[in-house]
Amino acid sequence: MTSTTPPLLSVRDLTVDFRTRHGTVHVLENVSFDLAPGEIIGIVGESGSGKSVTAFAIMGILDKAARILSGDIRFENRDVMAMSPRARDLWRGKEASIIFQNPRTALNPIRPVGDQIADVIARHTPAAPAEVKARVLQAMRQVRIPDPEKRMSAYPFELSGGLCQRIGIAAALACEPRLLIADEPTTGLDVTTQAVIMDLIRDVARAGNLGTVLITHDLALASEYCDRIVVMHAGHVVETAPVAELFARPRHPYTTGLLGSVPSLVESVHDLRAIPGSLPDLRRSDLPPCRFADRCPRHQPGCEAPGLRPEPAGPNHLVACRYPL
Amino acid sequence: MSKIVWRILSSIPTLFGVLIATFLITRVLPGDPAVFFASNPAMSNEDVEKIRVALGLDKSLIEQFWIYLGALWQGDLGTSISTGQPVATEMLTRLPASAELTIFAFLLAIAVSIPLGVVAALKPGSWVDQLCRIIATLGVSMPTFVTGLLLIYLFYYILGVAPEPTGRLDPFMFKPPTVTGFILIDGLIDGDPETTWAAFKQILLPGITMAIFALAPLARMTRASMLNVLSSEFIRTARANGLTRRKIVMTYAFRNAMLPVVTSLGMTFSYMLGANVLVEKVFAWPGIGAYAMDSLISLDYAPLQAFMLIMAGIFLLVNLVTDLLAGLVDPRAGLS
Amino acid sequence: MSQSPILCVENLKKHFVLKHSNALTGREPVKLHAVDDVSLSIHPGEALGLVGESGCGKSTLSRLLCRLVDATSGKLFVDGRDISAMSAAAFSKSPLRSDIQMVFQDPTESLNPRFSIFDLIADPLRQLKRPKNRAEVQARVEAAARSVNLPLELLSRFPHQLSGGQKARVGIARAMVVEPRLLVLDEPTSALDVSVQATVLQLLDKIRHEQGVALLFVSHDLNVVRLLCSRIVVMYLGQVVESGATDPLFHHPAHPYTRALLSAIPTLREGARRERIKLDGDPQSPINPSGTRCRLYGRCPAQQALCNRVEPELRTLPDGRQVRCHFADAPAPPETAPAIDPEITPAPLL
Amino acid sequence: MAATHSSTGRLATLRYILSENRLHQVAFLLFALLILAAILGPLLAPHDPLATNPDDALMPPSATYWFGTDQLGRDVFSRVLVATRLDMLIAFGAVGLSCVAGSLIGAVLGYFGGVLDTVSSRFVDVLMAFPLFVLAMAMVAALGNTVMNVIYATAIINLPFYVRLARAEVNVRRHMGYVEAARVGGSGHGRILLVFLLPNILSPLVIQASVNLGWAVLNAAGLSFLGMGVRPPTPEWGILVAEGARFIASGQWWIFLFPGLALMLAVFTFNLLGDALRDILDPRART
Repeated sequence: MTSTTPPLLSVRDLTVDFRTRHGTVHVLENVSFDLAPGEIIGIVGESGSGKSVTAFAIMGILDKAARILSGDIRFENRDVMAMSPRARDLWRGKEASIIFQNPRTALNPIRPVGDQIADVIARHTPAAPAEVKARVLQAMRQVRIPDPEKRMSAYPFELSGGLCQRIGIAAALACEPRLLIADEPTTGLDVTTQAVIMDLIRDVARAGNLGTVLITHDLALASEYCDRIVVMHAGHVVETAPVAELFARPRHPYTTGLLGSVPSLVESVHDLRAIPGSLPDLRRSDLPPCRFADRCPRHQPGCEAPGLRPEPAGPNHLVACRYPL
Repeated sequence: MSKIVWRILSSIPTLFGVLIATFLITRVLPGDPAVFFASNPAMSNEDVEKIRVALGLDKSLIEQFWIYLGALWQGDLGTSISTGQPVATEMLTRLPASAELTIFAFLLAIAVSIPLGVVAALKPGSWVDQLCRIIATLGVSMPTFVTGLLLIYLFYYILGVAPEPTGRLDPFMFKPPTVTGFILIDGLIDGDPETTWAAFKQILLPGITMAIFALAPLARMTRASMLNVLSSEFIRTARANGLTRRKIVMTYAFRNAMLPVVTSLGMTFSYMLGANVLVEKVFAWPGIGAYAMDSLISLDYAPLQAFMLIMAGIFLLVNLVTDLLAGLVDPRAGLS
Repeated sequence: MSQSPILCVENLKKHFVLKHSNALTGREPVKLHAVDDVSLSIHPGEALGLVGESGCGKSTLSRLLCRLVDATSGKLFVDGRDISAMSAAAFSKSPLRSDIQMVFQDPTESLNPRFSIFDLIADPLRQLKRPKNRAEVQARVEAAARSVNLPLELLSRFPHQLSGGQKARVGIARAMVVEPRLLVLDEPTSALDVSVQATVLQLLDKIRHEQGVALLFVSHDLNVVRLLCSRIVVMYLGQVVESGATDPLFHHPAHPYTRALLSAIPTLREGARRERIKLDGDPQSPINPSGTRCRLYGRCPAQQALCNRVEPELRTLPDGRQVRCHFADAPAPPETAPAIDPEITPAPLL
Repeated sequence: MAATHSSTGRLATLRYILSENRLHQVAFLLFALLILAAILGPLLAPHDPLATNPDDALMPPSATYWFGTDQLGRDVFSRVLVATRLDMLIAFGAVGLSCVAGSLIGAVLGYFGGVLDTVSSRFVDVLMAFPLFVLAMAMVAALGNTVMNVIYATAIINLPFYVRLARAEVNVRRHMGYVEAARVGGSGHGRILLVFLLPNILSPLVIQASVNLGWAVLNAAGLSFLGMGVRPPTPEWGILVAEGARFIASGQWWIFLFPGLALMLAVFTFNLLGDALRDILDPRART
């Protein structure tokens, strides 16, 4: 987790555009972060901050409308974007896996869930049907699905949301990947189920020494499960720091704003601090170097100067602000 | 299992409604059949009345309906006034002609439209996609009778490669003994591939005419459904798990995309049954559509009534089959 | 609390009939017990929080209280007046309609896309208050907009031109324009980002204190409710399992479900982190629930044999709190949960 | 982001979509041409569509007779052009009737549900069980061979589509937030249906109607092709094709081809228009 360990995943200067009917949306700009083996990091941001796009870009499953303009994604020092489509297919699901939000719709509605896990196993580690079946059961047991023999022939609509998400996790982990991306894995689930699923993800990640990226809008959730947090705003990484450091000494005005608006962190409604304004229109061609400038209480003329980059602001702490707190 | 039974039972009220409707349609059509039958000026009012009694037209509507149902139960579809033949017999000789044409066209349409729609959806914006769009838009815009006439003009009159559009078989050829009623098949059973070939040449133009008509909506729906499924979240999951494109397309996308298409096949078949009337007229095809048309013009209602009933019956049957088929593919329907 | 409550319900039930009884097969009717025997009251100016997870019946209850749907049984009093016999349709024509207003969950879906913001706010005013002239409408709509900090130039726009937070404020202004005495809020912030949620919560608190309107705040998020409400009602599978003043309930939850709910909430505060109480297993089905078993049985970490035989009653603890649990005032439950009684079948998989 | 939309957003989007998509431009252009031909047809026709001229019978297309002449020497171009008005009249009449009646019925059924809804759905099922074209034939035969009856028959067979569509759309929306908000705001059922629900299901109905116009034209022409409905010598595309069909075997292709093409063009236009409207009005279909 220190900078001396070679990273499992390294993302550098990832810039992505979406071409839509209403113009080009500048979704990501120069997004960079590292993930060490066995580390759990949280990518936190409000809707429209580009967290999911970052995940999809790493996995290579972006929509057709998206264009990766620049950037470098390395997995164990291999250039992921330079892989052939076939090599990348073999990489996905085998070495790097992702689980999605909406566990029910993320599964094929008319295929038994066991078969869906078996498809992944058969693809990456072909084996005799009996062997595949045994491994499906093992994968289901690993995510603590009760009565897996019975459950494997069930269809997604017959299972609860929490169980569907466990199936998704089982499929993602079936081939023992070294990178797991969890994209809002508990959105739409009840809090009690959320706690169970998040505990499960943390346990399997720790047990398998998985490098894990947890994508969430919930700062409190990220703080409980992650080692380090990457805060995103409007397609920029604005701050990166270990959890304790980030909460003790937030440096970016957006991070402090976010911390001030989390209900569980304050004692009364009067302590809430809302962030004024809203996200800038990402279709603008003249987006400022700091996309938070318009909402920022510390905004100064110097903010308009080009070339804003995350700079070290403490041990393992990066902040993209010219006038940090 | 009980759901299958339930689904079959649930078409009974519709069937009963169809029976009432066919019964009523001929009762509200203008021209008392008895008056038509007795249009001989020498006949007196009493003679007309006798015929009315003979035809059962003096009874109340409900009584007439019961009589109608009773006759149907016996397989009696009434008697044609213009030919004096039992309608059931005439229908039986003509139904295979219509069925052969419709099924031929239906299979042709499915064989072309579904691969076309799938390929178009897999490569949006490609030439196949453009072709699919053009065929889909042009296809629904082609009135069957104009398509038929165009094909006749091109392939029969100009190029001379198609036989004269006069029915199922060249008048100088012998019909093979009837086994299935489908000449294409009966010819083969008879060990006479030449007859089958001749019948095939006859059926090709009307078959294509009807297939074009059915092809367009099917291709369009296949493409739309496939595109819809391909953009769904579970396809993204499959991609993220590194499954092969072949596996994603065949096991994950295609089966899901076919669900709405299969359900709509019944509707498409129904449209084709309706279009039958026009196509049979253009190609002088001796089917039930042409028969119904002739009887409508000569105010001969029994054949028309039988025709409507058979059509609706086939429609209900086809819908039942497609529903059960879709239910077998889709576990959510709870049929398996 | 000496005043009489604005709204009071007694033994309210809402059962949705999924399948009617069949005399031929002798089948009992299949009913979904969305709300089962709920009693509560809301006093003027009070903020009451209604908390529970999806499917617990809190949305149905809020619709019952708003008179959007008719109850299966139970009594409803507005200002002490029994309106149980008045149907939802009749209620919407009565003068009482403007006393109870509602703010809906999804700010986008709850605004008619074809109306301008002005017309959206003016519509209930025109229907319920019969204003004398256009100037009065104009004045009252603008006053409502100002009270929710909605810039007046937005009034001529259409919903799709507004941000999520602005739409949420339009929803509140629309409810406030007829000067209600009770505002029922059905997860009003669940579709919003946290930074926007903060402004809406503060706005609601301001409205309550400045205009004296009572709030019934329905949410799945105990932390949000905690900030706004003085009293909290926790629901599980159609029943109230615990209710009481916010602070004691939050700091010393009596019901195992409340404890599990609180412990599941992720929190940033080191001191507030609780030991996780897990609810394992699937919940019981809300369809034809057994009347002789606690509804949390099968998931409860503190369950005992009695819980499978006798459904607990809602009873009042010495501190005034109400709890539906046999062992609520017993000491903290043992660390290891007793084995689940093998005789009881877990909720069906389907 | 949405807040930056100007109030002319919808118009601007329309202009954008039109400028982006050639096919949409073609659709609107062809539609305008059809309407113009329907209105001005009789004024623009170079010859009297009914005037016979035995000397010029069966002339192939030429500078005088652009589409040639038929067996009585009538100008095919003028006949095809003048027929536009009648065919459009039938199409718009039938679609207008079925759309208004069908969506009102469907909206009421979808909103209230209940026994009436169940019974009506069964009724629609029965209607749909018949091949619709054959049903139209039977109805025209029953009611008599007039233009009005062709319109009624076409309207009735199209009715189920609007009933089903409106019913489904209302059913989806009747528990949506804005409808419940209207109820809390003191609106009764009638006002909710008319002011809140119907305007919001207009888009799918308009799309359905424009596609339906094509079916209606096909249906009317098919009926007259079979000798039902409109009768000769009134110029109508279906009749013109039927008359021309007799001369295929002798090589006079122009008599059937040009009205056939006109018919195709009209249906093609309505289908293109339907696609264009779907693109513009239905945000879900946008890519």
